[in-house]
Amino acid sequence: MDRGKISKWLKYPEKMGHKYSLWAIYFATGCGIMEIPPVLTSRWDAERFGVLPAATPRQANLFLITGYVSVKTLRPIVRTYELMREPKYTVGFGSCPINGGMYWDSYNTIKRVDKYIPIDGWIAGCMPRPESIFIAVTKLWMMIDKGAATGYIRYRENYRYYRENQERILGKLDWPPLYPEKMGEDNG
Amino acid sequence: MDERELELFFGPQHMGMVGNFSITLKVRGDRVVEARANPGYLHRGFAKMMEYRVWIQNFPLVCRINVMDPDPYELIYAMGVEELAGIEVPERAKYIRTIVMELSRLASHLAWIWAYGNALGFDTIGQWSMGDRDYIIDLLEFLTGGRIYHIYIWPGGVRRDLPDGFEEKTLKILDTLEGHLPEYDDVFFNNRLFVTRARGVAKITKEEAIELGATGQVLRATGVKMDIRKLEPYAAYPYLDFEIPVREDGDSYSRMMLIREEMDQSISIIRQCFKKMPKGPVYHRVPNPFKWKVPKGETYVRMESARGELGLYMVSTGEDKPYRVHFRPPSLPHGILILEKLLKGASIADVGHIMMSLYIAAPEVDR
Amino acid sequence: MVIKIVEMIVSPILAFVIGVFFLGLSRKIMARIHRRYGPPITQPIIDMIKLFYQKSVSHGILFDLGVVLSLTGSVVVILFIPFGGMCPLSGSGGLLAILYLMLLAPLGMALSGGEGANPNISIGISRKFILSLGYEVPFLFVILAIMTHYKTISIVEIVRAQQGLHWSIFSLPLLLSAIAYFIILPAILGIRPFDIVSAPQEIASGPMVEYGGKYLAFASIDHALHLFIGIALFVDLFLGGAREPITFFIKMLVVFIIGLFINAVFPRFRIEQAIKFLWKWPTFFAFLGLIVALVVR
Amino acid sequence: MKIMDREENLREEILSVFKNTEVSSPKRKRLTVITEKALISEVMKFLKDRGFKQLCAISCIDWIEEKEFELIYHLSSFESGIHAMVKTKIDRENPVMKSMIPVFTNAQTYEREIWEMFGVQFEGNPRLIPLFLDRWRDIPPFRKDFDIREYVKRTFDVIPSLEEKQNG
Amino acid sequence: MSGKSTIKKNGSIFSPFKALKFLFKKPHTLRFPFEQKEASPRWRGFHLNDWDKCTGCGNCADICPNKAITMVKVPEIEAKPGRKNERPQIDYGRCCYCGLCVDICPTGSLRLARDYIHIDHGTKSFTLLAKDEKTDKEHFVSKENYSLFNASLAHRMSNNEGFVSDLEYSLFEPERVPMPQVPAEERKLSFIEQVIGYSREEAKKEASRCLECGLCEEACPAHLKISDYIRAIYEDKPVDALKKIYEDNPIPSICGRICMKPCEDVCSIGVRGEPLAIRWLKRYAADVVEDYVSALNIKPGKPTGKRVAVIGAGPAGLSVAYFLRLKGHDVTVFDSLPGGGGMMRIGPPPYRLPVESIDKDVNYIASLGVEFRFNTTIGKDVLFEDLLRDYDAVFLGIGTTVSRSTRVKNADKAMLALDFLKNNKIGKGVKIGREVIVIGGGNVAMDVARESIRLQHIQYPGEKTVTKTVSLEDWDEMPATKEEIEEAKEEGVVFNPAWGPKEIRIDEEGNIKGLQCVKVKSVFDEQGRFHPTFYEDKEMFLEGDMVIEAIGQAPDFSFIPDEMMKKLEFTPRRKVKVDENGQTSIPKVFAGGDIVNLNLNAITAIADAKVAAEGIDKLLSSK
Repeated sequence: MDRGKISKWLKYPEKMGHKYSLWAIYFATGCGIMEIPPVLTSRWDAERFGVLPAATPRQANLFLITGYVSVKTLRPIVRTYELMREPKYTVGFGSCPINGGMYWDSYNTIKRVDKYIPIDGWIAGCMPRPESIFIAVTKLWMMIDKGAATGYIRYRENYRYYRENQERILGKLDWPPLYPEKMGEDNG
Repeated sequence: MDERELELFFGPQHMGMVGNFSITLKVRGDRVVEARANPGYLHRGFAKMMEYRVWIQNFPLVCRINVMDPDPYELIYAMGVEELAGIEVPERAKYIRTIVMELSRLASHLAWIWAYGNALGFDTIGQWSMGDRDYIIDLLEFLTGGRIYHIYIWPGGVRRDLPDGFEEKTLKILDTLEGHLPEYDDVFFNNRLFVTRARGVAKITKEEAIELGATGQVLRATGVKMDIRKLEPYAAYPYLDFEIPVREDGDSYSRMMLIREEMDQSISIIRQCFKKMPKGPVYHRVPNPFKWKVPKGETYVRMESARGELGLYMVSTGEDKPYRVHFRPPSLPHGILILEKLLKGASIADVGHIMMSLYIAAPEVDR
Repeated sequence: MVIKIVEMIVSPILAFVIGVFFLGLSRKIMARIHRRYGPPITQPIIDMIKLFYQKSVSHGILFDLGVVLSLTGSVVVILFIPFGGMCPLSGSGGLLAILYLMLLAPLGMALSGGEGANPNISIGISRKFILSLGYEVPFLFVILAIMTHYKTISIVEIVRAQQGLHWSIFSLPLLLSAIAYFIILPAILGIRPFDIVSAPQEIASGPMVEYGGKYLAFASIDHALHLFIGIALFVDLFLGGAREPITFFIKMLVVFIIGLFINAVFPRFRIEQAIKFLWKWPTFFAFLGLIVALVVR
Repeated sequence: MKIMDREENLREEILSVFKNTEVSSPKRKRLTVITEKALISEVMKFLKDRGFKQLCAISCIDWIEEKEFELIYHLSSFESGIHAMVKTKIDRENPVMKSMIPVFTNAQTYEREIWEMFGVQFEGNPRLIPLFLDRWRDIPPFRKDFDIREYVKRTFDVIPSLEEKQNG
Repeated sequence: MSGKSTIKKNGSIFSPFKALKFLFKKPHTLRFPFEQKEASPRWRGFHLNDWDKCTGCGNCADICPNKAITMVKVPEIEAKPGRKNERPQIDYGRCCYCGLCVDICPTGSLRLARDYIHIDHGTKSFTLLAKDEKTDKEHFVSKENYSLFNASLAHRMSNNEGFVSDLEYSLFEPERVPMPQVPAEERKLSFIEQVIGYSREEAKKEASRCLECGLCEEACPAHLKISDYIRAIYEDKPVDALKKIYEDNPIPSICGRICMKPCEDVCSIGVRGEPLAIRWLKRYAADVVEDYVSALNIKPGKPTGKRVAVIGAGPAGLSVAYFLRLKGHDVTVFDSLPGGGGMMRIGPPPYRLPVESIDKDVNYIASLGVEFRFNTTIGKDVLFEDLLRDYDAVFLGIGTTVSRSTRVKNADKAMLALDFLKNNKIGKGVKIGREVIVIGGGNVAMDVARESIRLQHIQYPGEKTVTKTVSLEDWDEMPATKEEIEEAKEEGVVFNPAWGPKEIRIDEEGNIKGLQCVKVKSVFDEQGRFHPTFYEDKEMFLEGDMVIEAIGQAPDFSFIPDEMMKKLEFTPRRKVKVDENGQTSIPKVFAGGDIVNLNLNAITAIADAKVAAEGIDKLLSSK
């Protein structure tokens, strides 16, 4: 942990700020959420790492896709993700977002979440233990440090692809594209 | 005051919401005019998925229905299969099942105190109860090898015998917990602000509760002494001595107090189980999973989960897979009609804790 | 004159530092009560740095203006508050100016909130006004009592009058006022049990729903300044202020920690309960204080 | 033993009132009533008067080979502790059933679920709107002729991942 | 209300302040990662798989509710019967860590570890072949070198087992349904069939143990569809089971009794438990169906007009006849014995294989239109040359019909095993001695010894009689099956392993006095060839009045004319050489069974016969 290094703060305040102040959006997309309260509360105390639950997507910069994503949940997830301010990071929790997990043959769950929104990191487990979540946070720090947590850039660059996939599952989305310029690029 | 009517989405992305659930509120000023529960964010179609899996493959699946209180689902599925297939469960396994049930109930109640405190904007109690819940999760992990999904109670008994030192460890943790509960009382349950916030809020009468399908704390808070553990005892409950706490008011406060009082009972039940538990086998082997065909028949089994009556209606046509499985989760009636009824006319500030007081687990509503 | 200008620059910065320190400390102390360790004490600054570097989206000129307005209001109020012998605008205005300027903050909030199209915002703002209705009355009584007691509207005068150990709380009428003020302090600061305005679990942090990035950073700065104002005012009015900053700071710390304890052990009021409560106990104490002050005079 | 009597009594009572009805008690505290579609709300009212105050659930089974849906109304009595199942079968091609809301208010939710999952129409239910699913376009998913695995293949698996898309 | 809860009715303003005492207490937070909590001993984390133990049976892939496990071919593992070269690959984007795969794993090779941390920015690394520290030294590091921050599927702690298999709680049943048998005390008094056979319930129960992994099918020389017929037996459809068996094996009644069951040796349940009783289940299917003709409803193929002669009505001959008949050819089977079965008819004693069972199979094949000419010796009654001329193809399934002799001094006084067995089973019977010495340690020797015991009991009831065996091999090398040895012991056969016969001593009248033996040093030389060496100084004398030699058999090719015999090629191990169609070096002549393969058992003969039948059919249809 280089949180205490003043020199680094002066050199890269942006990176350091994003690293040590991860505000997670409070959105229980699936059963993985059950490990979040213990992580945030007294036994594990994620606040030591600057991880906090944020009340609204505008204030958050970390999105935990906690477990399976049903079709109905995908809509608010996309909406919430688009509302978040850049830079924003997403972490997929457990098996289900990776490849369907337990619900690989369910008609109402999304099998691979990274087809619809970009994911910066995946945590194995069903569900991941608090330890895994902490290690994931440190890995995310490393990624931010190296500039590798670029999911939001990927989203911007391939917005058309993501938007098409979202509409394929959800039907026409009832909000305007986040990056309209990316949508028009190929059309014109 | 502002008298415009606004439409407000309470959830699914909302700090006051525990679980992926949504309520559409029509509000005028600070009052809810109309509430529409909007579940389905966690719908996975368990009943359908189970029709595609052989009997034993369903056993890791069912517990996923309710993440907060998974063990009752394992037990009820095991009970259903055992009844259809005519399997006798060893005595010791029954006691172990009871212990797991009560530990799960404790964990669920503690988590719910967190949720309720959170809804009131009171995080101190939540921090404590969630922290204490972790010790119970540790116990369950020690016993079953899983933190949240234990996959432990399976048709024919339980999956492994108690590990060495489990009893001492459990009793120690129960002692600690029992030491902490009076502190909970001091800080939360006796907190004047909690009492004023919760008392008299979201009242439901006995008749309404029965009519709308309420079970569990919601029903018991209206004065009906209804608990499947007494009504139709299963596992080791017939051999145990415990009480069913009942309150008369039917409000948010009573429901929360019942949760608190049930925790005392759970602790005492676990202690009794350890005292009375016989030695012997814990698993009656079922046929090999690829060949297991459960005889033709249907069954309705029910039990008392942390939230109320959990029912399972299961039909087998003599194949290696169930033909139809239908869970009757306690949260479904609570989460839609009762919630909508109680929210009507409530203050926005109370929406969260009314929902929490109804003990609604969103994944259970959706299945 | 130079000193005044330096003070005018230094005191908001100092207020900010102390406010942020209190925010960090509060998280640390709360964590202890929660039986955990909590974040490092610098965490609020880290959060603010992050927020400044986040991409922020404006919802229109009023949105921006509102944020600036409430922040300016807070900064100006700070200039009126004596801080351990340092008071940039001591001569002019005093209490009345503070009273007036403190209304700016909710106004700014309302201004920027009206721009965001979220129902939570309007609910939050209406709550804010209702709540301020609740605490303005006792606050007014408190201020009046003090003014009556010391026969001045200058805070500097009031502080001077309390020198030695002639603290206001040691005289009966002002003790009542102090209690009243202490009770409404959380309401003024918008912290529990009166955090009805933001109430993340009810209306998703209310007026701040649409705030992100810089706006949220400004809002947190504003919050830190408010924290400073509220407590500094209490110290100045009732605890005799201080000549040098250190004593003043220690007094503030004591007030803050006691206030924090209340914050830690109570859930949130419902809005009408809050109003009821505010109009009952603090108003009663404040009114009684005023009467006594009038009578004693 | 007293409760066993009650089950027997109920059985005889029901049989004496309703025709075309079978009543059995497969085990203790269980009562199965099989009746015809038209009689069902009468039977439910009758049972409600006899202590079965709560409608626990409504199950539906798709007997695809018999071309029938079977509806099972689960009633529960808190006094005697008996759980009663009232069953009836309806046509699968044109599944229409009278709503049970006049007898039990909370039938609304259960009927909504069955309407959504099986496509059974309940006449008189004012709120037949989607409960769990989001803009479902296929046949009701719990019907036996709906193959989830095939559906998953053709809906979710065909979407290319970003890498696949970029590599063509 | 409970006495324990300290609830006050209206609450209090001041009691909440008791929370402040925690301000000065040590928090109970676990300061991860600086303080760590170990996962519980039963933790279900990532998979471990012992590649040496794993048989690649694929049960884990079948049981996985999420299809997270796929069996992947691993080229570096050599595939052999009972060990596929496939190993489970686990997709952690699917796995739910339920551990069903562990509970079903018959070998116990698959376990779950206590490590569980894997975090990556891509999804590819979430799929991997399960290994353990034995096979994967690179990725499993010792506790000292393990770092939590590097923890992933590629950096795991060794010796970190969590949830492991426990036979007591396994999903399969490790114990076999005991086969009802006549107890040794009773059975040794007569020739009644020792094994009683499963009842319907027992058969179903035993069949229910089968995991359908298919290892047995690969190990079976004839590749019977074992999983299928066991499933049919489980589903209580013995006729379907029999039909499945008849696809590959036309003599279920015989095989169901005396098969050497290579399948059971590789049965995955047999790794830790008792293998599935595949043979007994086949026997159950064969026995429970009374009338094959109406039940099986197999029709011979469209007549082709081609004629095939089969010499020898043993398993190979019968099978060839059956398969060719199904293809529509006319088949004539010649045998010198009065009935079908060949070596089966004379070899296995009646307590193992009653003649009626043989006839059941033979009669069924006959009912399909196969012509049997029993009591017909080729070379004597019918000339081999004539067969070659009259028929379109000839199949040699003559088996090994001549017993070998030890050729020690006075060996001519001893009796040969086959003669003994044949006379006893279908001939006029044998006068047994009171003290019998059987030379040999194979299954034939066991048969002889156990028959001898029975004969002694019948012929000398109540008297003291002894049967002993002498074998070159020691206990662990003895070629007879363990089962046979055990049963022989139960019945009272005395064993003298690791002794070689030196001389049969006779008295003046020419009666046998006993056997002089010499201690064996080793049986095989370094290359593994049979080359016994002895301690010349260690000798022993076994008393006895009868010696039976059961040390092996050889085929009898005397019916083949010399010039043709010269053309017949042999392998280095003195077996008839056949090509991939089963054809010998003589055109039109095919061969199979014991004269071709080294296994000397019925099921291999059937496998040969299947090949030869295909070959003959190819030859005939090409003409």
